[in-house]
Amino acid sequence: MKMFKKILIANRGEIAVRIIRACRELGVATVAVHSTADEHAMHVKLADESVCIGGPKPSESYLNIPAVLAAAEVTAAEAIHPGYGFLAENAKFAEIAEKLGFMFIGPTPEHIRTMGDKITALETARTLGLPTIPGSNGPIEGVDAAMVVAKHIGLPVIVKAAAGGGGRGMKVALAEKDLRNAIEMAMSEAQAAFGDSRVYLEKYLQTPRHIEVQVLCDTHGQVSILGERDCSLQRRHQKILEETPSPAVNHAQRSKLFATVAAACRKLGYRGAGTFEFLYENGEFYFIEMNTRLQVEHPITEMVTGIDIVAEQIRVAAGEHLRYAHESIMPRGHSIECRINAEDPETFAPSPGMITDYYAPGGLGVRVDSALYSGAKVPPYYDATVAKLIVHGATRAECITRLDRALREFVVGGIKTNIPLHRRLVAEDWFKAGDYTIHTLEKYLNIK
Amino acid sequence: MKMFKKILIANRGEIAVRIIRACRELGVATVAVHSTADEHAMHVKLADESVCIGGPKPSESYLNIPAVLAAAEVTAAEAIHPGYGFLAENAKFAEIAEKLGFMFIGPTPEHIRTMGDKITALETARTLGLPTIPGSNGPIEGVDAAMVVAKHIGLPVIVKAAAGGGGRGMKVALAEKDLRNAIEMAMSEAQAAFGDSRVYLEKYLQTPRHIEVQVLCDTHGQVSILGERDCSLQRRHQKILEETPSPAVNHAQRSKLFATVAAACRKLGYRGAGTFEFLYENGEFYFIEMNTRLQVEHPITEMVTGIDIVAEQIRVAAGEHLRYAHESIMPRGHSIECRINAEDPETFAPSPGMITDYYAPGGLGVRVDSALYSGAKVPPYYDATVAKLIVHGATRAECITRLDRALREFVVGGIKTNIPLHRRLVAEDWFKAGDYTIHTLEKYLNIK
Amino acid sequence: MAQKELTKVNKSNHFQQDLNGFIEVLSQFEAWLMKSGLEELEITHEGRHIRLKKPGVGGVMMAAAPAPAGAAVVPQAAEVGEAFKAPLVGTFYAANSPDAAPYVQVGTEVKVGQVLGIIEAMKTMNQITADRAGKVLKVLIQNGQPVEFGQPLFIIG
Amino acid sequence: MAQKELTKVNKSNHFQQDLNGFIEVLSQFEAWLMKSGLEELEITHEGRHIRLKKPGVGGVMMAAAPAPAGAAVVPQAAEVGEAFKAPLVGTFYAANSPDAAPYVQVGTEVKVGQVLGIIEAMKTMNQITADRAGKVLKVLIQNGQPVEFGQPLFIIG
Repeated sequence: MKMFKKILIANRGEIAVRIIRACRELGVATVAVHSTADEHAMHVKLADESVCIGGPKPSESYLNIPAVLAAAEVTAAEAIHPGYGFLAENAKFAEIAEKLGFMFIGPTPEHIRTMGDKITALETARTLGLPTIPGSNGPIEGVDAAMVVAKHIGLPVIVKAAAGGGGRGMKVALAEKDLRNAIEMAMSEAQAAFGDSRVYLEKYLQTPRHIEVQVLCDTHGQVSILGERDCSLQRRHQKILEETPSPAVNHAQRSKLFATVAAACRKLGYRGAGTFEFLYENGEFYFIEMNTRLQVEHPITEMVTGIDIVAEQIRVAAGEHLRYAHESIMPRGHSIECRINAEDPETFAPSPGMITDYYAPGGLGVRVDSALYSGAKVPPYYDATVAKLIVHGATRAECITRLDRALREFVVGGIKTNIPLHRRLVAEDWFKAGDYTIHTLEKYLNIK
Repeated sequence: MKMFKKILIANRGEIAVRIIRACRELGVATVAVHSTADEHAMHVKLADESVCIGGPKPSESYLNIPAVLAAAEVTAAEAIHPGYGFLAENAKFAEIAEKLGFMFIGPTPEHIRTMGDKITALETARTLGLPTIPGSNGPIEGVDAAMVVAKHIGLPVIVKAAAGGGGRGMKVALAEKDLRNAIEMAMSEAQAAFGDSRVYLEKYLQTPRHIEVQVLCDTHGQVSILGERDCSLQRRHQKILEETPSPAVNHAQRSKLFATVAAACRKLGYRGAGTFEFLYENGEFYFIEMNTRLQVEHPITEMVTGIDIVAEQIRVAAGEHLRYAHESIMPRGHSIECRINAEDPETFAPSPGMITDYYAPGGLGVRVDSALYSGAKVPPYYDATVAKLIVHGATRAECITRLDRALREFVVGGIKTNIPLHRRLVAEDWFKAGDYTIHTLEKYLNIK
Repeated sequence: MAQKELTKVNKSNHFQQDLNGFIEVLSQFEAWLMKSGLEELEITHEGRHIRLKKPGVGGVMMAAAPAPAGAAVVPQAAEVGEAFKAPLVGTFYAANSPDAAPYVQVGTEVKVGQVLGIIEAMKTMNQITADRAGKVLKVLIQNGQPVEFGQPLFIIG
Repeated sequence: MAQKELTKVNKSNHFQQDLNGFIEVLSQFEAWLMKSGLEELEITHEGRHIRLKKPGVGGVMMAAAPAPAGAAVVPQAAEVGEAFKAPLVGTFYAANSPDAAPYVQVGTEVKVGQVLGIIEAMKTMNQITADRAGKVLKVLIQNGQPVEFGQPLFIIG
């Protein structure tokens, strides 16, 4: 199959710029689509062609399937890259696009659909041999039966009312001595609240980390595992800083995990780039979901592997064979990404506006993916992430001092950003020690 | 020995910024020195302290030894990094600095002196076992004697009048059949011009490449060879584009060269970073000179090795052991640097002035080392290289397409730069094929 | 009051008469300002006030011609009609078949809801209709051309 | 009315005629402003008003306090004395020994060539001498302080 002549990028902001750059390097012409609010946006300036597809609201433009596809038609694009967000995990969009004859740069609509539904995704994961959070797999009647199941799962466990919701009838048993009491209390609360004493049991993760695995699969059955990322630092389920390799995972755990994920990809017959997300605690991984698209934090994987994931996505979509065998991938050094958001670093209130000054840090090991420039506008309608600072170092320690240096150089004038928050974070001892979980950031923000 | 608390950077422009960045990452405070013309220069803004040391002319400031050292005294700096150019290869400066109690971040004054003199440097190189251009090693009388020597050197040879200069009495013999004639003509021309028919003979390199080897040595006898760079693209002996690895050198040649250079470093007892420059033709290397300092093009070596050469220089100066054994260095991918000069891309006339717009390209594999910002001034007194665009790719081909992409994104408004020239160069077939010598660029510029 | 207004209109006319010479002056100031290291230039001279400002300091960027340093009140062609803009992106057709006459031409009087043309998107033909009554003063688009969202298609006045 | 128009047109022509000379004046102001630490220059002079503004401090950057936004032609403290600036970088000493009286104080009348102090650089004591005669109006530096090249040390008037 031949490389595409022209690709339409159904996105905006830094990720549209990222994809345009990859296309240029592949010698592929680009079409930017944009809303009326993004007329002077960087992705519009960089692309070879641009088409205004609707009003400022995402539903009028970037989420407007007929408008995006009409733009592809009038510009005679051959393929569509959805980026992340917007239509990236919209199975219907992928389906219509392919029906109209455009190559959708992503997995098949079926895989998007399967993984887009939480319950189907978990079921599929189990079928694929991926570890999930152990539980009772159904409601249980009677304290003694529950005790047996709980001991089988292993402590700590969480006991949830089968009929319930909203935390009522939910009890955690951390140690074996608390187990019977927890089950009894959960059951009697469940009985009182719902008239149904049956409970579910599930392993309770106290201080998990969020670890995800980047995969890349071609249409010829080859699977590459590009390493893991630790994305535990989150606020309201929004990642704000990611790193690779994870400071918590050791070599043996990593090898085992990668082998399991690779086997799952083969079994699934997956196509393109994807991410398997896990919770990690005490050396064990538990699958939570799969993202069937490019991830915001993909650059840190690129920094340590040297592999251009977006270019590979496009190559795979064009039918090429993967150029990176699983075994040939040798991650080097450490990489961290800070998401630079247009928001108040204290209150997290969004801060759209005009960029009056812009200076991106440079030098060794520093990469900036951004759609900002001096004079650019940050419209209020879209995601707050306006830039990504990605740093590479030979070691995690070098990476952190370089990150600190780069954050100090970064100038974004005219709007507020969370750069000051990142500067505080990277200076914390617990961060330097790599000692954090998915709860750390929220606790940290609540304390001070 | 302990890491320095404060380092004075005896330089300006992009290299001062480069060194300040390394210091920050090492947790070392910095002092910038500057001329009155550089009051608002980026290195002054970035450093922790700054001292104005004199007027705009280099002799009044950056070359003014007492002023630089007085600045180190009043700011209580412990060490001085000279960058490249200015005082970097001034043995007297290194000597006085160390006498006054400052650590000079570079080799010993003796090594600077030895390698600073062309003739001493060549003699030393021979003693160290480095290959030099074979020749008669002295004047020869009589055609037959010269024929013997010429055949021993091997063709082609150049015959030069022993008494001469300026090209008179200089003849090249490319093939054996021309040899006697060339010697006879050179001798009779020499006799006619200088009344002395004696000639020198030397191997004649027709289409050599400029290949240099980056070394890094600590004060405990350890030597690291960080790879070679191909700097053949030159105009008037000024390099404008460098790459690593060289497209012309094969693995066996490289290994042999590196072993020879490593042995030479050990024998010399060299300290810090240095570069051995060679001419290369038909698989053979000929030493021409050694630079006892950081090189402008050091970043491409950093991109493929992952080693921060400036940080290593500082660590070595502080007495630390090298962290990179020769054998542990695994270059990855390909890197190219374009020197962005403030000059007309056609006439090469200098173009100082105020930077009205500045946008440095970003994204995967793109590094910019620069002292430019929107509003910065490029004074007319100093070097024309105002920025360096350094690109990394998994392969040479990927590196070139990425370079082209980055050059197209680069915006430097208000002055003229040679970006258009670089854009033309990277599009040439001979460049894409890696097929060039030290004469290629000048020929190319003369033709069009 | 009436007199004053009249004066004003006169002045305005006068201003327009002067405009060519004035624009030339402006252009010279603009050229000077763009070359200079400055950002703004403001001059008041014999009853005239001029203020020129360079575009947003900025990274400015690529292509995108820098907006001409603006100044004097440019009278819009406002009163003579208003643009009817494309309500969606796609391919514009002036008629419902290749041989048919166009829905509207210059001079056509249109009513609210009257079909002005067709935009094809995703193999679907979307009739576009007038949102106001008036006469078609200009047709800005040719049959079969691609149109963007918001692109002016007709001037209706 | 005709008369009025004529007057105005004359004025306009006049403006254009003046332009070359005017642009030259502007250029001189620009050069001055760019060299200065100021950000804006505004002048009102015989019916003319000019305002020039530097680009928004630009790269702005890090530390480095932004230049104070200046304004109207500030009358320099020119008539009352001029700064004597450090001819080299080093440590300033007001006297030739810790116990000795300073070479000069406020009120000292100095002659050309008279020693004003010592700057130590590289363990060498460099006497600095007056380049003009006058009275020391201000001493801006204290004994033992480091000085930069060009740093004002005294006001001599």
